[in-house]
Parts: sequence; C-alpha cells; structure tokens
Amino acid sequence: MNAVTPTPTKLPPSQHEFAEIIHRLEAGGAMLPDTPENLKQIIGIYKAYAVPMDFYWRNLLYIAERVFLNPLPAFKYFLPQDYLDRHNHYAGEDADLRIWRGEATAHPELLEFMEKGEVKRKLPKLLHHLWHDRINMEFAEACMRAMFWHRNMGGQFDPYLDTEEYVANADRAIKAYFKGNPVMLGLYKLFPDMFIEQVRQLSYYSNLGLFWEVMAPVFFEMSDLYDEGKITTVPEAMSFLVNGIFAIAGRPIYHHVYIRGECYEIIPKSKGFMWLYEAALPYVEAVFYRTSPFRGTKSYNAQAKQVPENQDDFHYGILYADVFPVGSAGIPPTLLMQDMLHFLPPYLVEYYQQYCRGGDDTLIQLGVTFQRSMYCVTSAVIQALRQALLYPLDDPNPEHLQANRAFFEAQLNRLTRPEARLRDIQSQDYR
Amino acid sequence: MLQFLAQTAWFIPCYPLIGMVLSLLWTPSIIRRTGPRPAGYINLMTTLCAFLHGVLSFPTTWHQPPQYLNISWLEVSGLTLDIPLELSTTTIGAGLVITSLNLLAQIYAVGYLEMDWGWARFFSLMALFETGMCSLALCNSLFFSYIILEILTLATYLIVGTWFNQSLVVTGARDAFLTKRVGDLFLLMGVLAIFPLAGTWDYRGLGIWAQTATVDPTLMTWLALGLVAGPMGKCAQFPLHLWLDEAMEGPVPGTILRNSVVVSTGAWVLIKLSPVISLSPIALTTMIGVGSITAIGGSLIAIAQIDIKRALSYSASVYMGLIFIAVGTQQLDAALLLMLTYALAMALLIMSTGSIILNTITQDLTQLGGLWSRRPITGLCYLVGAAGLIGIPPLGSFWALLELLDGLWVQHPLLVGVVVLVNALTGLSITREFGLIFAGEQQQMTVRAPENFWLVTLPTALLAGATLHLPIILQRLGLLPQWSALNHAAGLLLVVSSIVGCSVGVWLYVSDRMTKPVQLPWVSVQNFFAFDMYTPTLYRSSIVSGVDGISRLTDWLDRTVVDGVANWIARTSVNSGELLKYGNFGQTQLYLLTIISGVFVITLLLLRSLL
Amino acid sequence: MLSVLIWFPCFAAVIIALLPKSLDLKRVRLSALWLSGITLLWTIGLVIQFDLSNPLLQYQESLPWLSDLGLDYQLGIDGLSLPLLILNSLLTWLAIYSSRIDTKRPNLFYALILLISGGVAGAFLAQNLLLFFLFYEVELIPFYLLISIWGGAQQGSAATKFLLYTATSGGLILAGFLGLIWFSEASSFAYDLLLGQTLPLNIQYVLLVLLLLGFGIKTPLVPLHTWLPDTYVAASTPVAMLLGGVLAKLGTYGIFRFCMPLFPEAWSNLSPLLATWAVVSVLYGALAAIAQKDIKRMVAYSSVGHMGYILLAAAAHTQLSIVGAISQMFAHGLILALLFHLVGLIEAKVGTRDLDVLNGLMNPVRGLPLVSALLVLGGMASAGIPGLVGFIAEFLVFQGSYAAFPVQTLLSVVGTGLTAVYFVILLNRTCFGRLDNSLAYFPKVHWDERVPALILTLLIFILGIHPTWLVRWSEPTTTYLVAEAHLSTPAPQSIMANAEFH
Amino acid sequence: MADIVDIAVGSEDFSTLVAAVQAAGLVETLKSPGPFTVFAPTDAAFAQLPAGTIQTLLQNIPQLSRILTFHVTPGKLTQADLQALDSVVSVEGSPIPIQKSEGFEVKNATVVAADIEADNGIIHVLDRVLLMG
Repeated sequence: MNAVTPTPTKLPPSQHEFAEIIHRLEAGGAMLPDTPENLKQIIGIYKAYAVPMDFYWRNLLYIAERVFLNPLPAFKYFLPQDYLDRHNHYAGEDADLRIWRGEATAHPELLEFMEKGEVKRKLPKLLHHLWHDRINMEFAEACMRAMFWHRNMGGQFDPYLDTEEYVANADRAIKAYFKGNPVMLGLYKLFPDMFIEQVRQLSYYSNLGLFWEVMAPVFFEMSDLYDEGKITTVPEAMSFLVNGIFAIAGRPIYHHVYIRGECYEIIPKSKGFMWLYEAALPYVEAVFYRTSPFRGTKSYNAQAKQVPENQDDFHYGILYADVFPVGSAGIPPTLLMQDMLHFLPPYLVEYYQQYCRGGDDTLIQLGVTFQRSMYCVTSAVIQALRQALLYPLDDPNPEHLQANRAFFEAQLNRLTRPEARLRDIQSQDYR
Repeated sequence: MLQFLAQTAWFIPCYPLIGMVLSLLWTPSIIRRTGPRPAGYINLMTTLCAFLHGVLSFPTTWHQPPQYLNISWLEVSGLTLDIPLELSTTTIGAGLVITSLNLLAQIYAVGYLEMDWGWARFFSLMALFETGMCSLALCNSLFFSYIILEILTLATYLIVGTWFNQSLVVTGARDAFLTKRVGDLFLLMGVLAIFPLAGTWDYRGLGIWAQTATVDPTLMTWLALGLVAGPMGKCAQFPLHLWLDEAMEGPVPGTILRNSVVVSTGAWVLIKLSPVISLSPIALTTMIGVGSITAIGGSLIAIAQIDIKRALSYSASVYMGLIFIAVGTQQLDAALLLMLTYALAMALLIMSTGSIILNTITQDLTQLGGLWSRRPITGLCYLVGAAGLIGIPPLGSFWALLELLDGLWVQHPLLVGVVVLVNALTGLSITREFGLIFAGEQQQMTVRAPENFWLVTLPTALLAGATLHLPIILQRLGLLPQWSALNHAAGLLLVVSSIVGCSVGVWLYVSDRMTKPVQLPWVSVQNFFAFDMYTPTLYRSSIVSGVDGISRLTDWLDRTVVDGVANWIARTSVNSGELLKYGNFGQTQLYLLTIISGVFVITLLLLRSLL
Repeated sequence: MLSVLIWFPCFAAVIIALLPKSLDLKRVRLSALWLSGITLLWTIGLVIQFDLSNPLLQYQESLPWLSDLGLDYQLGIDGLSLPLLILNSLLTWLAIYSSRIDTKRPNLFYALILLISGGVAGAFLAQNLLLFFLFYEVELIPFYLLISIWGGAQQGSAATKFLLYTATSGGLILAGFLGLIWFSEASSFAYDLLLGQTLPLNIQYVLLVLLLLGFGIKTPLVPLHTWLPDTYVAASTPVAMLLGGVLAKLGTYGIFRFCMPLFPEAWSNLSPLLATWAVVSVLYGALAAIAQKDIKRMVAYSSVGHMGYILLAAAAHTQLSIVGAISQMFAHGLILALLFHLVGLIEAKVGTRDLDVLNGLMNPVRGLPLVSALLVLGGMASAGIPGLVGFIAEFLVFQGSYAAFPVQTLLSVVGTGLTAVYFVILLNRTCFGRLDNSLAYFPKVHWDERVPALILTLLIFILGIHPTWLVRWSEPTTTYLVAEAHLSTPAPQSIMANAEFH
Repeated sequence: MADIVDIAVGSEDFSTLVAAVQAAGLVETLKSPGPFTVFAPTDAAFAQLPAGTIQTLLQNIPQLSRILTFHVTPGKLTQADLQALDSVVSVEGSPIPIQKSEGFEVKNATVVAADIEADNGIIHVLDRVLLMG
C-alpha cells in the first residue's frame, strides 16, 4: 500500500522559493493547503467535473470509433443510446476494477440534464442543442487538440502514429469506410496524407476518451467517500488519486474503429500502450501546463512575439490561467466552467452564495475552485511519479530524500513563473 | 411574389438588424444559465433571409431602371431629411455580395469561434456591419452614407475590441476608431459644406448639380478633398492605413468581412460622389496619388511582413489603392467590378489562412511550412483566392484589372505601369505566403496539422467555388468585354506581370533553392517595409505626441493660470485670507452666505427707491 | 398649471423635511421618489396638452406681486423652456432614484433636491426678469449645502468656490437686468415689455457683456469654468447629475432667453466674436479633458466643450442652429446625467475613479458589464456618433451655424474629434483591458441601480433614431424667435451665405 | 546450470514475478539462449505497488509484458559491467539508469542480490519494481 504518512524531514530546510510547499510535499501533503474549506471545494468540483466528463469520454470514443471520417459530422455530439449505456470499465458490477461503486452506464444527473437541460423542460434533443443547453463537447475536443498538437510529451503513442504500421492500419480503415464512395476514395488517392492526418487526430480522440473513462469514476468515488465522511483531509484526497493512478496505470490505450459492424484496429491493444504513459502524463503536460494562449488574452501577432517560438515554452494551462475573465470572449475554459455549473453539489452552491457576488459570479468562483482542485490532481501526479521513479518519503537514506527534494524542486520550478497560480491558491481569499 | 419581394428590397438591411437586437439577449445578465450560441444561429438565419430576399429580388431589377424610394425621417426648420433609397441591379447586387459573404463568414465563425463565449457580442456586431453595409448600398444620400459610415466606425471599434482582455486588441481598437473617425470628420465637414452649395445630399441631385455647378475652385478643392478624406480612412489609404494592420488583432471571421467588403464602403461612397469630386482636378490628382502610393508601398510592405494576417491586410490597402486610381481617373465601372472580384478573392484568402492559423496556433510565416500534403483543400482554396486576386485569366480580377488598364491605356501610361507593377508585386507577395505556409519543410508547429472540421472548411470551399464561377456569372450578366473589344496588349501585359510576379515568388519561396528566411542584401530597406515604413513611429512622434502635449499644456494652463487668476481675484477682492481657506463648512461660509443674502436684500430695497 | 411645477416640489420638500427622523432611510427615499414622480407626471401632462402650432407663450399665469418693484409673478412656457422643464423634472426624479440607499440625513438631502427642482422650474418659467433672477439665485444655497454636506473629497473648498462663482454670476446678471431697466426706463421687469426696447448700441454692448459673463459662468464657458471640475467632482452622483444636466442649462437658457432677444443688434455685431469664443471653449474643454486622469473630471470637462456648441449656435442664430442648440441642451442633459450616473456607480463599486487603476470592467462576470456597455454608449453619444441623440443635436448646430461661421463650425467639428479621443481613452482604460486580479472583487450592481441608466439610455436611443420627437417642441418657437426678434442673418461673410434651406 | 526461468521458479521470493511472466507468455523468450540480464523484483517489491496495479496488468497482457520487458536488457551484464555504465537500454525500449551511489542501485531500486548466474543470462534481485519514466 502506498502510505503517505507524514514524517519529519531529516534534511535541512529547503531554500526554494516555495520551501513551505516543498516541505508539505515531503510530508506527504499536496501543493494545496490542507484546510476543510479547500477539501470541500475540490471534492465538490470533482463531482461537478465528473458528470460532464462522463459525457466527454463517451462522446470522444463515439467520434473516434463510429463517426470516424464523416466529412460533415453535424450530429457528432448527438450520442446514440448504446454509448450512453456503454459500461465504464471502472464502475458497476462488471467492472475490470471497480473504482466507483455506482453504475457503469451514464451518470443519472447527466441523463437528466440531457433530457431537461438548464431550462428544466423536456424538449427535443435538437432544441436543447440549438439553445446551447448542452454539454460543451468543444472543450473536450480542444483538450484533445492540445495533446495532438503538442505531441512530443513522452510515451510511445505519438511516435507510433508516424510508423508505416500505423499508416497501413489507417489505410485499411479508410478504404473500408469510404467503400462505394468514389469521390472520397479518389480524394484519398490524391491526398492520402490529409486523411491519415485526420485518422491520427481521431486516435487522439480515442486516447483522451480512454483516459477520461478512468477519471470519471475516480472522481465519483471520491465524492461519495467524502459524503460518507471517509475522506477528511486534502492529503487523503490526494492519496486516493495517487492510488488510483497506480491501480489504473496499465489500462491499455488503443484505437478501434467500427465500420459496418466490423472492428478495425488502428492502434491495437497489443501495442501495449498504457494509460499512465501514453495518456495521463501527456494529458497533464498538454492540458494542465501547456495548451495554447487564449486568443482573448495574448496577441498572435507575429511581430509582437507574445506567443513563444517553442512549444516547450507554452505555459497557458489551468495551472497558469487567469480565471477572472471567464465568461468573456476568447477565454476557452468558460465552456468547461459552464458544464460544471450544471452539476454543482448543493453544498458548493451554498458556499458560493456566501462570497463575492453570490450566485452571480459562480462561474468564476467555481473556476478558481477548479484551479485549486487541479493543483491537487497535479500534486497527486507529482507524488505518484515520485513514488514510481524515486523513493518513499520515509526512506532512511538521506541521499534518497535529497533526490526526492530535487525532484519536487524541479517540479515546482515550473510553477515559479509569475503567471502561475500556485501563490494565489495558498490563500483562501483567492476566489 | 417576386415583384413584391423586389419592391420590399429595402427591408434587406432590417433582417440582420432584427438578428442583432435579438442576440443582445445573450450579452451579460439576461440569459446566462445557458450558453450564447443561439445568438449565432439567429444571426445566421436572419442573414440567410436577407440573402434569399436579395437573390429573389435580383432578377426582377435586371434591365429595369432604378427605383427610388423616400422614407421620411426628420423635417426641421426647412431642412428635410428623407432617407432616399435606390433599388437597382447595382445596389441589390452589392447587397447580395455583402449578405452572401457575411453568411459564409458567419458559418465560418460558428466553427472558428467554437471555443469562444463572446458570441452574442460578436455576432450582433457582424449583423450590425451587414445592416450598415446593406443600407449603405441601398441608400442614396451623402448625409445618410455619412451616418452609416460613422456607425460602422463605432462598430469597428467594438468588433476589433471583441477580445478586449488583450492589450494589443485594446490599442488596435482605439487606433481603428480614431483613424476612421478622423476620416469621418473630414467627410462631415464636406457634408456640411456641400449642402449650402448644392442644396441636397441626394446623390442624384448632387450629380445633376455637379453638371452645371460653378463653384470657387479653391473652395471646391477643399470640399472635394474633405469628401475624399473620409473614404481614405475607410479604405485604409496612406497615411490613414495603419488601423487595418492593428485591426488584425480581432477574430478572423470579422477580418473576412472587414478586409473584403468593409474597407470597400469608402470606395462605394467615393464612386457615388465621383461627379462632385471630379469638379476639382486637384482632388482627382490627390486620389490618384494617394492610391498609387498606397498600392506600391502597400505591396512592398506586404512582402516584408512575417505575420499572415498583416501581409493580407496590406494587400487589402493595395487593392483599395487601385480602386482609388480607378475612381480618380473616372473608371467607375472598372472600380465597381474590381470591388466585386477583389471582395470574393480576399475573403477566400483570409478564410483559408485563418483555417491554418486556427490549428497551427502560430500566425508567423517563418514558423510555418510543409502543410501542402496534409492541408490540400485549404491550399487549393488559397490558390484559387490568389489567382482570383491578381490578373490571371479567366478569373475575375483579370477582367477588372484589364478594364482598368484599358481605360488608362491612352491617357495615363504611367498609371498603367503602376497597376502592372502592383499586380506583379501582389503576385510575388501571395506566392510568398503560399510558399512559406504550404511548401518547404515541416516545422515544430506544423507537424500535427489536420484539415479543419467542416464548419471552417466548407464555407471556404464554397467561396472557392464561387470565386471560380464568378467569371461565368459575369459573362451571363454581360459584364465581360467581347473578345474583339479586348485590349490585347493590356491583357498580355497583365498576364506577363502576373507570371513574372508569381514566378519570382515560386523561385524564392516555393522551391528549395533559397534559404529561408529570405534576406535582402539591404537590411535597412527590408526593415523599412517590415515595420510599415515606420509610420507608427511617425504617428507617435507627430500627431499623438502633439495632441498629448497640447492637452497637457491646456491642463497646466487650466490649473495654474486660469484657475490661479480666478483664485487670486477672489482672494484679493474678498480680501480675507481666512475666508478663502476653502475649509469645511463653518463660520466663514455662513458669513459668506449672510453677505450674499444681505446684498440680495439690499438690492431689493435699492430698487424700491429707484422706481 | 405652471405654478404646480414650482410650488409642488417646494411643498414636497417641506413634507420630506418634516418626516420623522426615525423613519427608515428607504421610506424617505421612496417618498421623495413618489413626490418628484408626481411632478414628472404633471410635466408630462403639460407636454401632452402643449399646443405645438403656437410659437408664443402658453399656460401664462400672471399675478401682481411687488408691482412697485416691477416684480410680478409672471409665468409662461414656450418651445424654448418646455424641453428644459421636462429635463428638469426627469433628471430630478432620476437623481433621487440614483441616490444611495444609505444617504445620511436623508430628510434634508431629498428636501434640498426637491427645492432645487422647484426653483429651477421657476427660473425656466419666469417671464419677469427679476423673478427669473430670484429663482436663479435661490438654487445657490441648496446646491451649496448639497455639495458641502454630501460631497466627496475636498467638498468644502469646492462648495465655496461654487458659491463664489455663482454669486458673482448672479451679481453680474442682476447688474445687467438693473441696467436694462435703468436705461430703457421701463416700468417693470416684465419680459415681454422689455423685448421691444431699443437702446443705444454701446449700452447694449455693456449690458450684453455683463449678462454674457454672468450666464457664461453658469454655463460655463472658458475661462469662467474653473469652478466646474472641482464642483462636479466633489458633488455626489445625484447632485452632479443635477448640476451638469440641469443647472448648467440655466446659463444657456439665459443666453437664449435674454442675451439674444433683448439686445439683437449688439448680439448680431458681437456674434463673430462669440462664435470664436465658442470654438475656444469647445477645443479647450476637449483638450483639457484629454489630459485628465480622473474619469469624473474628464466628464466634467467634456461638459465645458459641449456647452461651446450651444454658444456657437447662439452666435449663428439661424433657425436651424437654435433648434440644434435647444436639442443639444436636452441631449447633453441626458448624456451628462447618464455619464455621471455611471461614473458614480463605478466609483461606488470599484472604489476609484483613477484611469490608471481602472481596467477591464467590461468583463461579463466579475466586471460591471452592463455599466460598461452603457458607458460606451454614453461616451459615443457624447462624441456625436449617429443613431444616438447627441449626433442629431450637434449636426443641426453645425449645419445651422455653418452658413454663418464656416471656419468656426469646422473647428468645432475638430472638437468632436477630440471628444472621441478622450472618450476612447476613457473607455479603453475603464471598460477594456484585463481585470486586475487583486482588485476584482467588486460588489454586484443591483437592477435598481441600473434603472436610471437604462431609462436615460433608452431616451438617448429613441430620440437619436427618431429625432422628430426631440426637435418638434422647439421648432415653432425658434421660427418665431428668429423672425420676430428682429434678428437678421448676419451680413454675408462668404459665398456660403447664399444658402437656402428648403 | 538452470536458465533464468528455472532459477526464478526455484526461488520462493519470485512467485509473483513468475506468475506474471507466465501470464505474459514470456517464458519461452526467457528460456531462449539470450543472453539476458534480468532485474528481478521480489514478491515484497510487487507488494509495495498500490492495490489494483497488478490486477489491471494481469488483465492486460501486452501492458504487463511491457513492464516486464523493462526489467530485461540484452547481454549478460554483471554488477561490475553495469556500474561502469550510466544506463542500459531495456528490451522494452526505455533506458534504465544505473545510479552512481555507494550501493548497487538500479534506477530507484536497490539490488539486494547481484550476479546470480544462469545458463542464458544473469539475474539481479531488486527490492522494488522498476517503472518507466
């Protein structure tokens, strides 16, 4: 068992700018201070995040597996019933590993929202869609595109997309998909790379879908445990995540396509791609750290040089983002905040009522909460990496402890940039 | 039915207006529990209605004399301000171009801005532009044209400012507003000055007046220059061209509309005013001069830009410059035709490059490359747009430029040279962009670059189709010259210049022969154009610092001299230092009040004795 | 009929003042709102019955008072005063609406505001010079108290300055009136009696200059304006709305009612000078506004500039320009009240008016989005963007004045350009930009606080799109004014003068 | 002499490892001539992994074999050979860093028993399961 029991550190105090946080990490804590208020916020937001995520992963897989190369996918967000009924591999009776004790099909709150929406009226799906009373799948796709575009973030998934084996697999699927469609086949003949590139993107749809399939039950379970009083501190919440990361690390990442009932394995499970290396770590890097500058905050003018020249230098993810403009133009996270707004647990709704503008600025208050919660998730990733690649926190060997510290410091160095929100979340007044 | 639609064509601008008002529901505080996308859908629908209305009423106007309508607006002290409308093939045709481009731009925006939350504001502004431009097309009065241009100036400010959190957007919006406003105010001066002379603002009336008018030449020159200055700002002509560059901070879908049709609004007014302006030879020469400088300078600047959007924005100024030349030499038909062919080609170029920007993140031409094999549709659309922009037969602009050349051929050989040179330079400029984006090696940012999804790609492809079909439509409408009537020499010259320009572009930027980035041997010359001939610096050191300095001086005068003297008088006249400590309410103030009341009463008593 | 507009507010003021001190703050405000609402309704009633075809005074009332003094209680209303009366009643109501719920000493506060409303109405209605002067002076004290008791920083000095300037203004006007009586040997201060006087030209000059200086202070015109920025800035929001929206109009009203018709020859001869003075005011106000760092001060200086247009129109005194000027008075009243209201809201929520601190208020969730949107509209209306009420008023002024003073008119057009400059600076700094994270915890704006702004915006829009409703009130009167008051268009100065409006 | 698999089967400490190798179908490979250097985590090392980790891997054979092949490197490298190197490349493809510390440490694991010779290679016993990254 992973035991993040706090131990008194045997090393001299760290000289790092975030020494206090490093000591907290060395004691098995998180970057987020351990207060009941923080705990309530992050657990509540995990719950609110997990419900739309339950939609995201199903829809992502639907697009990767069924919609595939449809040139006019106007209805790609209209999820068919079998994808809503599709069993999550980590929840329900028949789970591979039962992380959440709830059911394996789509979450009931999600189903209710899809049916009645925020207008609380049962209307045809299309009307809900047109009224923008729906889950913002665009956000999930943007996360996927961030992973796809940044590509070079460890793991073997991305290099595989450039292999001849992959191209051959994709070629078979493309030809099968467009069978009997001479126009598209002709176009494929003319511009094969265009289609292959699309399939690569679809493989990332699958990748992210499989990643989130795991995270949704993890968050649901955390919410349930908190409601039952079984998670009482932020480090406990974090270690639940760390355990989850390990438990699920070996989950295969693949891309299957179903064309006329037949399965085409574009990326077969036998490639051995793993959830941790090929999905989770690239996801954290691409979405939490990098993404790309919001057009509403940075100029893309080439002469202004506000956008870095190297993808490595991109630091615009949720750990850095300024949440305050949420709701205005050019600030993409608004889509996610809006999605979470529908599913806030009552205690968070009540909590937000007490501060700032009460119900009026929930979108931003929950955005800040989300930022806090993602600092907790990042802490879990850092602790998990430390556990996997380095040494236990109570290791008797001071050299090992020093190695741990060097690792923590290296991780936090990325968060010393002025725009990082690590400083802000240390205080409860940032909301 | 069709007749009814044709008669009610004045309603075309009202559809987008309805859309605009409805989409205000989603701006802050009204509908907030659900997202803002319906605002976009509503505007798409209203634009579609406007477009269909135009399409259906267009054929009935064909070969018919223009219809004139008057809508009364204001009548005051002998000044009657009716809104005169002209419903004719040209005006409804212009409305069609506007609504169709806006329709495509809005579909494009639904895709391009799918991650954006500012839909209501953005789409309502797109609708406002559509309303404004359609009414400008229909409206037949200088006064109302001025009103519309001024409202569009405000709309430009707001639409460039869509992403107002970003600092360069803020300055860009400011500069766009102020530059256009400067032009507008000159136009307003012209509007004010022409009325006492002509007694009307109706374009028809002005035309009739201009035939017989005898005005003091100096006055006429100033008046005509004022009337030209307004369109100069709108058309981003030198020296009022800077705003278009900065306006590129706005979202791409807005740019599509702005660079293709909004900039032409000025040219449209200019064409309408051309009988008046032609009363002043100096104004005509100025127009030709400004147009030529902008056309040549702009194409050189465009070649030196590293930002895709900016390179194209300077090409917009260039073509507006050509239109200035056309109007300046009284080639109104050529000007109108060029406006049409240019609008489609430029919109297409912006759409296809916008599609690149959307998912390769960077706008920097030096960071792109190697996209052809994976983005062939966008690449083809770009090529169609490029071919449609410069003089390559049989696409649209070839005919427009040919008509222009034909008109210049005999009397203005120098201008023929200018047009041909500009055509070649633009050819070079757009092949350069093509080479840097699509040819060459993949770079970091272009390794993963799939073709965009249908909401972005489909409107681009549709527009490419329209650009390709434009010559056929022109042929049907009888707007293309007969083969026998062609000026073959001019045509040949034009084709050769296009080929030369493009070949140089291909040689430098598409083939592997040259190392990128291509450097001129003279860095200072390259920088001179890359930094827009240093006009921003020039502005900062002249007008901006001038206004700033004078305003500071005024403020200083106000604080020290004016206020100081007043205080000094007060102090000495009341002659009580204590009284004027300007302290809190206290005895002194009470004292003062008593004095005033006393004076008041005494005056009354005095009066009694007086009378 | 008309007396109600004067005495009902005064009566209301007494009631409010006598309300028990223990009464809830909200109740006091609400009663003031109701009472001023009744005045507003009464005004609307007058408007409905107003005979548009009659260019002369209507609803005349006349009571002998101190006839020995030549002071009789003579009231009347025409197309010049009607829009201003509406403005007065409307802005009083809105000012009370926009007062803070927690205003201290509410009884006195609202009583004073109502008193002002009655007094201003009196000044606009008075058809006796001395009566006008009495009402004109009577404003002074309540305003003084309102500024010095409820004002912001430096309210004491600002209030004193206000008092000194306006007292001087009153003195000059009184001197002018007395001189007029003295020299014309009239038996009374009755306006219609004096209208026909024919004084020697040099005496006309002296008296006209006295009156112009007096009204020029109130308007204000450069360089008599320095009380204005201090006073407007120190005054609380409702008081600033009244000061800028209504009180300043007393000055311009005086120019049109007294200076122009009483001394027609002198006026015609001086008008080129006046037009130049107007341009100086316009440009000076705009330039000074550009340099301000305090948004309230900026708006205050904008007022100096805009008053210049009215003087320009008065100098040109063509029919069109006068209609334009009256429209401009009304439009400016609406716009300035809106701007002061919004600036007040921003100050109340954000806690600062400093352009260097404010930023990003357009942000839809944490900013003040609606306030910002309306501020954009207000600023643009002030800068004369068409479709809003400011444009048509300014345009009529320009078109009307161009025939008489082309150069001055064109320079004033430059002034509107400069207006655009400072409003864009203001909007860019306050509404656009990034919200400062450490500051962005403003309290929310309640619907209640937005109502005055929304009403004003609606009017600005409606009158901008349908300006007939704005100009029709004053048109017959101006026709009459220009025709009857022996005013002829000044000697042709340029070839423009062959202008004919048809 | 016994091959690598035989040695592992014969020891009490490697029951998890052996089960995993069998499940992953790597028995044949490890019986082949090789030679291989195998870093063999003990049962205690596997037990340190959080609950569910092994279960998930056993359900997903390709992933399991990827982890296992990360513990194997081609060639027969003794402690002395290894300590001369900075890292070796595993059969999985990722590098395995060799620590330059006092003891014999492979990545973050300590070698509890080194240089167990087999027919087709050599075994080093680890106190911790190695993970890529």
